[in-house]
Amino acid sequence: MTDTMEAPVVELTIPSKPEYVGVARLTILGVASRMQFTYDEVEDIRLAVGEACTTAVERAKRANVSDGEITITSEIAADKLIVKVQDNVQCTDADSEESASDLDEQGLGALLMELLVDEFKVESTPEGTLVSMVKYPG
Amino acid sequence: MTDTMEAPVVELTIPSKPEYVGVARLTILGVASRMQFTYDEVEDIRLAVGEACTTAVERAKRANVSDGEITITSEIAADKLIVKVQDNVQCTDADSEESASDLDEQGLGALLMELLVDEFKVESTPEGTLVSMVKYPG
Amino acid sequence: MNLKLATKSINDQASLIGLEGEVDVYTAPQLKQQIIALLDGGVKHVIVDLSSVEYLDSTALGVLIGGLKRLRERSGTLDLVCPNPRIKRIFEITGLDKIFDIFATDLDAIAKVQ
Amino acid sequence: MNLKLATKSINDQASLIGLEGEVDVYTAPQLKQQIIALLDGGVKHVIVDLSSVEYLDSTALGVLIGGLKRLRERSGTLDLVCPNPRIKRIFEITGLDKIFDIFATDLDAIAKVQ
Ligand SMILES: Nc1ncnc2c1ncn2[C@@H]1O[C@H](COP(=O)(O)OP(=O)(O)O)[C@@H](O)[C@H]1O
Ligand SMILES: Nc1ncnc2c1ncn2[C@@H]1O[C@H](COP(=O)(O)OP(=O)(O)O)[C@@H](O)[C@H]1O
Repeated sequence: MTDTMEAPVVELTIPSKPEYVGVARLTILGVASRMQFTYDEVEDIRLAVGEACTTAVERAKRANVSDGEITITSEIAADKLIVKVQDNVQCTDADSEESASDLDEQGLGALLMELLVDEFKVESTPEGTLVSMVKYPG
Repeated sequence: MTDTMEAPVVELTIPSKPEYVGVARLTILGVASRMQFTYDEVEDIRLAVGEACTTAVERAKRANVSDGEITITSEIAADKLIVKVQDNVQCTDADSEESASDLDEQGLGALLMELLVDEFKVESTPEGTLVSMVKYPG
Repeated sequence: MNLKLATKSINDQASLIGLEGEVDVYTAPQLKQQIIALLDGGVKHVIVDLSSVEYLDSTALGVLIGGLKRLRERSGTLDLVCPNPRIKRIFEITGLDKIFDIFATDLDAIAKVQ
Repeated sequence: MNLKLATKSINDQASLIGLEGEVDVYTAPQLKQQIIALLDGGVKHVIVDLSSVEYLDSTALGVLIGGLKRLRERSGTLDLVCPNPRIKRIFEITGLDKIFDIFATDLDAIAKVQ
């Protein structure tokens, strides 16, 4: 999929389980560190991607999906980093609505993503839920 | 691909370029750290996987492949870690034979992989070259 | 990639939980259990020392907010020690630095509950 | 995820290259260029200080072996400073500790070439 004309792509797939979110954070740390981001911006990206994976893990748990997977695709463009976090669980009302016990974490996770990256979007796809984030250096 | 019966799988795809080998090392560090390996064993795995990716990068360079990709698949079994490093460049004579300037690095990389993991195999596949490694804790 | 917890008693009403490592969706449940265990033991003042924390996410914030609520219900407190500006920033950008008392050292936090 | 190089002259025949970070397939070419630059400048004794290296792979070993060969051709030396047991182990398991002089401190290595 990588082409000399296209942006290089790094793709990671992890089980949708709490113990694998740290793997995704390390991978994105490696990707962002190689780019023109400041140390603080790299931290922002690491936290935002961690939050996106965490919401996917919570979504799989709520939907009782045991074979959940999360695919994190990083497009390393010359002037920006685009990260797409795709899972295989459909968005539920809980992702938008204020629902019972998960409220604090859900709300804070989305708030953090909003604050930490320059563009942030959540959408339903045929496969499940897709979180897209864009961060520009500087 | 993950199933409650099967071992959890983490899969990473990177461009076959020197600057991305560090991303693979961070990912495998995350995977191995979550398992029952000692600190030294985790280091061994990190180095062995780094070497496998490095030989893939050298292979793509020799073959003049500009859209090379490396896929690192980690199977986290209860009693062992299986790592498969697959690239899209066919094995050349240089992978086995003693060839000109790359000799030192090639020979040392293969030697290190042999020494650092419990099982190690290089084979040709329809897609390219596959390096398989198995490490047992303890 | 891991979280270590070390809890020490300050007096019969106050305890300090020292955290080291990463507090995330995988490890935050350990912190939650520890806070609940202290509450069950009659502690009213909990200090969570984040000095050696290198990563903290919204799950951790949720556990701390939940702990604060439970402690306030019994007129207690949950305070934080957080000298690391990178970690403190997470509380600042979410506005949570206004609902937690955040101290630079464990001694400052302990002085308040003694 | 990066390599920093700092080269200092010991005398007109000897220089020390201090490395910090990771020496791998991406960064080893920088080390190779630096060794060649010193050779071109007439240096006969090169010390490579690995004290602050946290990762080193076969590409780095290849560059060091290549540098050693080139220096030996002109009756020079390439010695290493390597106090870190984890890095030193890579030289030991490959048997390369027998072809390089490996010192625990930069002072020991410098004493040899002075
Ligand atoms: N800046 C903030 N971002 C997100 N949540 C916040 C923020 N400030 C306060 N909160 C909220 O603080 C609440 C806990 O504080 P509290 O006022 O004691 O409880 P409640 O609002 O449930 O009555 C949590 O529900 C949390 O959502
Ligand atoms: N344990 C080892 N593992 C791999 N290579 C080694 C080892 N020991 C020595 N070498 C070899 O050392 C050589 C450099 O040493 P030297 O004897 O000066 O050169 P050459 O063998 O080319 O004549 C390299 O070609 C390298 O392959």
